[in-house]
Amino acid sequence: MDLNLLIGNFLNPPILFFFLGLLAVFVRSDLEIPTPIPKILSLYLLFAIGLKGGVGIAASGFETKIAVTLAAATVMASVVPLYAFFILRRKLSVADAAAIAATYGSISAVTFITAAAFLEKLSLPYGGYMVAAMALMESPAIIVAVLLYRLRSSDRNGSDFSWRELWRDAFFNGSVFLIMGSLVIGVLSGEAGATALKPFTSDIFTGVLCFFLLDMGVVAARRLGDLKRAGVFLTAFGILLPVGNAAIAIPLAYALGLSQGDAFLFTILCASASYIAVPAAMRLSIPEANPSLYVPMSLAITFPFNIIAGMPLYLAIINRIWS
Amino acid sequence: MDLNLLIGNFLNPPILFFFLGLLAVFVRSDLEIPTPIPKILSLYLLFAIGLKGGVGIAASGFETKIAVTLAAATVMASVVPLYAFFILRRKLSVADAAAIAATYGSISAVTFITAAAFLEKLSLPYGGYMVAAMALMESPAIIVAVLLYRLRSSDRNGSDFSWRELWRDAFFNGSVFLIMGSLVIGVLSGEAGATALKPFTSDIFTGVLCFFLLDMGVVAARRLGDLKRAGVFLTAFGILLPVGNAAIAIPLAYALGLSQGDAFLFTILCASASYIAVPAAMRLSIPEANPSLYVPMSLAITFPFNIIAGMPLYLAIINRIWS
Amino acid sequence: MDLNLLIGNFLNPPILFFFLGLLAVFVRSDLEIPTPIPKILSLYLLFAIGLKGGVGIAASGFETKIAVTLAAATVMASVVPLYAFFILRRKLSVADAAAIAATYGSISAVTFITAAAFLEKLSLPYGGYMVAAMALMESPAIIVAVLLYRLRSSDRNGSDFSWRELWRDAFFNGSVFLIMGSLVIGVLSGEAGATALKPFTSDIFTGVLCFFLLDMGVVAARRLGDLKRAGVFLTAFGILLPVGNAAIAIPLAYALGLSQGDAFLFTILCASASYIAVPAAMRLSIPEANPSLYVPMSLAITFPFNIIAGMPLYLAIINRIWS
Amino acid sequence: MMPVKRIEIIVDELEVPKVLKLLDEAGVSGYTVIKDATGKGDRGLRGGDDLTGVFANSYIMTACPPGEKLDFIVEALRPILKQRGGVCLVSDAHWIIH
Amino acid sequence: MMPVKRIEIIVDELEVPKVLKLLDEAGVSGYTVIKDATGKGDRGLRGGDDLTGVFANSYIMTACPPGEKLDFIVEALRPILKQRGGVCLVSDAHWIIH
Amino acid sequence: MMPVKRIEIIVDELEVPKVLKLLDEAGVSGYTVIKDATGKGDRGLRGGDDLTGVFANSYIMTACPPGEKLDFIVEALRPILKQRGGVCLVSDAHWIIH
Ligand SMILES: Nc1ncnc2c1ncn2[C@@H]1O[C@H](COP(=O)(O)O)[C@@H](O)[C@H]1O
Ligand SMILES: Nc1ncnc2c1ncn2[C@@H]1O[C@H](COP(=O)(O)O)[C@@H](O)[C@H]1O
Ligand SMILES: Nc1ncnc2c1ncn2[C@@H]1O[C@H](COP(=O)(O)O)[C@@H](O)[C@H]1O
Ligand code: NA
Ligand code: NA
Ligand code: NA
Repeated sequence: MDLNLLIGNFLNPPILFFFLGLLAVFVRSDLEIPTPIPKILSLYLLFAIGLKGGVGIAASGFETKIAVTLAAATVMASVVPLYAFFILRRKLSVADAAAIAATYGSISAVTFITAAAFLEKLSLPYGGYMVAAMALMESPAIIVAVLLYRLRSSDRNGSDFSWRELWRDAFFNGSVFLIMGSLVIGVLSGEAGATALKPFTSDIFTGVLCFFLLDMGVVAARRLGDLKRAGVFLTAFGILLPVGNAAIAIPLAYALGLSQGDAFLFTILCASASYIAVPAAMRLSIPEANPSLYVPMSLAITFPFNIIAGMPLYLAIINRIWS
Repeated sequence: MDLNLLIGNFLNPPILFFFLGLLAVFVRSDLEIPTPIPKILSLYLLFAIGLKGGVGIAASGFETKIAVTLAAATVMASVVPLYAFFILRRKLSVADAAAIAATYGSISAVTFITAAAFLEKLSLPYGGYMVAAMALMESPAIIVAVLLYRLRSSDRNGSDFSWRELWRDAFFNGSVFLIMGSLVIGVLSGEAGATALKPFTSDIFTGVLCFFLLDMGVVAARRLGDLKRAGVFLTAFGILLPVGNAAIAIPLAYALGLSQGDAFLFTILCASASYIAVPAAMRLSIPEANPSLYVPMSLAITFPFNIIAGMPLYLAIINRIWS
Repeated sequence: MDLNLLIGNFLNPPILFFFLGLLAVFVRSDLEIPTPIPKILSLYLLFAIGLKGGVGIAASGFETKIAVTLAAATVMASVVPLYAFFILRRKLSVADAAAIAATYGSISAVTFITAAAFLEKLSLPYGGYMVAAMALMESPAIIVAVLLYRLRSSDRNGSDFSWRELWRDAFFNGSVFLIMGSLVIGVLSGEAGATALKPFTSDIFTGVLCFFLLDMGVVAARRLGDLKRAGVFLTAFGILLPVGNAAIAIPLAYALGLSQGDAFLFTILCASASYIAVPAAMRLSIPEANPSLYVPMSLAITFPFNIIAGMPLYLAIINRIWS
Repeated sequence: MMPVKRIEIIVDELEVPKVLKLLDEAGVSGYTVIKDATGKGDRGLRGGDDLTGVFANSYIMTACPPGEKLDFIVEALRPILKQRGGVCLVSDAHWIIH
Repeated sequence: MMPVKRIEIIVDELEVPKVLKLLDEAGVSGYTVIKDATGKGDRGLRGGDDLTGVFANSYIMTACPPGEKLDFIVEALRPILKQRGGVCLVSDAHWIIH
Repeated sequence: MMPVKRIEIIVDELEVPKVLKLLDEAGVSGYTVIKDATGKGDRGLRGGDDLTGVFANSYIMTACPPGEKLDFIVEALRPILKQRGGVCLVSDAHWIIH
């Protein structure tokens, strides 16, 4: 059945369009989604998933189990960058190690969304509060990484550094803010709002996701070149760390008594790496770090790995354990 | 029940997203809808509302009552700028008074659209011809204001002024033209066209409106700063004039025997102020006027007031009188 | 009944919005769809039609009749530019003749899409493989025309010419690549994918098409001015060649035993002229050719002619012959 | 390489048609326009963030030979800039004649 | 026409607020920003193709009278350019006073 | 501040890859590209209003030290400008070395 999952996922339109995007670059086609369309598509996806999550919470209500899960999510998001940092320090400068640690400690909303679509395709249910978990997991890694950086690095170019700004970049950057906001609005407007918005937020969702992943494929392929600089160590890191995170997340989810769907999303969150919120924050608070390392790693290695091989793999394991 | 209306409106996703946009600026988040997306969203809204109206007219047919309502709408749109001008003249230059008068004499399509969505949420019906009323009310105020300006102002910089251009800016500017055009197309294509377009023009409408109001919130909040320049007088004007217009519009609507839904839309039209068609026209034909006055007034005071407090207020009063 | 077809087509919202776009320019309205929106709308249309076609093929399966049709399509796409070239040579330079020949040998996806929407409005069925035919017909004319140009023209500015690049421009340019890719994805993901994507690819399709044709109208009207340069000969060519191609395509389609819907689409493909893929390719491989000739011809003459008069005309004839 | 004057004009998006008309009248050989230039000046911040074009700038650049044309353009622009705001810079450049 | 220095700055989209703050502090009369400038430099290709703004440039232009302001700006920019990359060009121009 | 030549090139969006390749060959330290520049020239109006890129311009700017590089670029550009149209301006500037 693992194989079926793999193939089933592979034949999923969003994944296929991601491949089409990769292919476009390899055959040197001039296909591209012009700016600022990718930006607005990603805002749409955050908007839609946020509302869905909020409506889900409004429906399910708020139990202690939810609180525990959210706490666990926050903890994972703060611990992952710690051990990631020390692994990376073996080969990299403090700045680069910290920035990459933040990247992998935080999450990728699009990976989460693709995973959620994958679940819906398999009609496995998941709790709306997992979206809240996602939102909560975006920021802690940024703070942790900057702390590590400033503790360990000699040159702190303190001149233009400000904790207030970092705080804002971490918690109020556009994507975090929009997910959180839509989530709250979803909770407030509840069923009534949901039905009014369903055609926009649910029905056309998969289609927009396909379009967005087409662009992601193009961008990822373009960034592949930078990986030469990254080298074997970082390439391996980009695959092994997610698997490692998953290996921690799955038992933890089991211990927390999460449903299969929720456990899967929790795992994918821990395994995913950020390429929207974190790079922007790192660029501003750890300028010494080289974006041509941390962006292509998450975008051109970890993201494809997770949505192609990771998702079916994690779910297969979860199915084994839960059943 | 007034309170229910207020809360019901307040918990309406579009309104909530408007607040989210305001909040984004206050917490200094970098959330924003990149240009030219807001432009295309507003074109979509005009396109959709125009078609809806046209289909509505095609269904209801054209009675004399409609003609009377349209006439009343045009009259209001020409009278409001007159008394607005003389009120404003007490404190402002001819140019500024004329430009602000035009702003408040004309209408805000987005306010109208938000009001229509509000009615649909309450499942109160309204006539498609109200969209025609909206389209008719956009332009007269522009002409009236420029007339006042040119009669009263010494420096007419007649050099580069042309009535033909003014006429075109007033009646053929993009938004007026698109509403009118979509309206006519709605009438021509009727039921058949309606069903083919429904998923695009109706189903996803609320969602797009939410997105657009999110941006409106951001823009409004950014413009709030300019209000210092506007001062108390203009800030009060931005709230009291709409209420005054409503106080004239409601009895008038009653006298015309409009349904509650139509009366509500008629009122909101008179109470709303333009921030798309008029500012562009004023900039070109009354360059002396300061856009940092008339734009923030309609965008950051009158628009929020109308959609948050105005709509439930006007509807509550109408419900009282009609029942 | 011909007349009914004509009127029925004329009252079709997409066509009406094309007229609205034309009108906007004639009345000098400032209505326009800001870049890059038209680009993304056209990508959406290719994306949607490609998927539809693929799903259609997956459903119908692949028979020899399909292979024969695709072969015929490819042949037509290679023969049309040949005779077009020799007709054009009477009045034009080798470069211009070759570029225009390519334009008319290739196809217009939007014309095809409008024709497909027209069929759906009349609920006449068509085979998904016609989309494959469209994709196949985009490129051959480019190759043929460049061959003719390089055989006949003295100055070959061989310096910066490369067949590899030409090949890529012909077969991997964005639009061809996206249709082909979506088609394959449609085949792979089949029914399951189709249902997930239907709201995005089918339900809102007509609405998006209206929006796109509104822009096409604006652009076409703007380019009308260039036609002065084109003169009577090319203007006539822009109408008569499509009719001539249709006169060849219809009997051929009959001989191939195509259904009415398929025959109609086959005809419209032969009659249509490219204004996306070909102009870009010509600009690069036949720089001497004047884009102010071949772009306005296909955009401002042939496209409007086909969607307004051509479609009902061709279908009426087909109905006569088939019944 | 021909010495030319490089004229840069930054004005309201809404003023652009007027300025281009003026350049055509001056008989310049051409011009380049970049829309959506945001900025700040005497009339305050100009986000490109509005639907009206009232607060959006455009950047216009034209290269023309020194002499009458230039003077004509400059004199014709002054009143517009005075009344509607905006900026006009003139600098020296060389045009690669082809 | 008043002689001015034309300062062009090309930096990360993310750095723009910092640079503009700096220009305001320097007391320039205004500036113009063109977003979405792509390019290539020491830090490699900068497609405008990403969602982060990390690889997107913005183009900033300001005209200011020669002298202290200019020096202040240049000196204040140096460290930013040094640390974050980017380019700053200064050229001569004349401002049409209105 | 290092004296440099500021080269501005305005060509078809479609020609941009070719021009950038050329600049790379010339070994410039970098360049900046602004897409969607509309304009008017010998080849008539260039709205950015089409789907083909045939009628859209791009603006390319590069700063390079005077001397051979410059001459190489200018000579290599001439045929392209001649055949495909477009404009190339060269002006003087100073680069803030960081
Ligand atoms: N000193 C300056 N340098 C560069 N651009 C400027 C300068 N002053 C004004 N601008 C531009 O010209 C526009 C209009 O200026 P103003 O009319 O002074 O508000 C501003 O929004 C800026 O984009
Ligand atoms: N020689 C140059 N001429 C023009 N623009 C340049 C040049 N070098 C760098 N740039 C621009 O400055 C940005 C940042 O440069 P860098 O920090 O060197 O990567 C590049 O992406 C280019 O847009
Ligand atoms: N004198 C000029 N000043 C500024 N830009 C120009 C000038 N002439 C041409 N251009 C630009 O170069 C593009 C191509 O020019 P052309 O090949 O002459 O049509 C035009 O669309 C303009 O954007
Ligand atoms: Na993670
Ligand atoms: Na009003
Ligand atoms: Na054809």
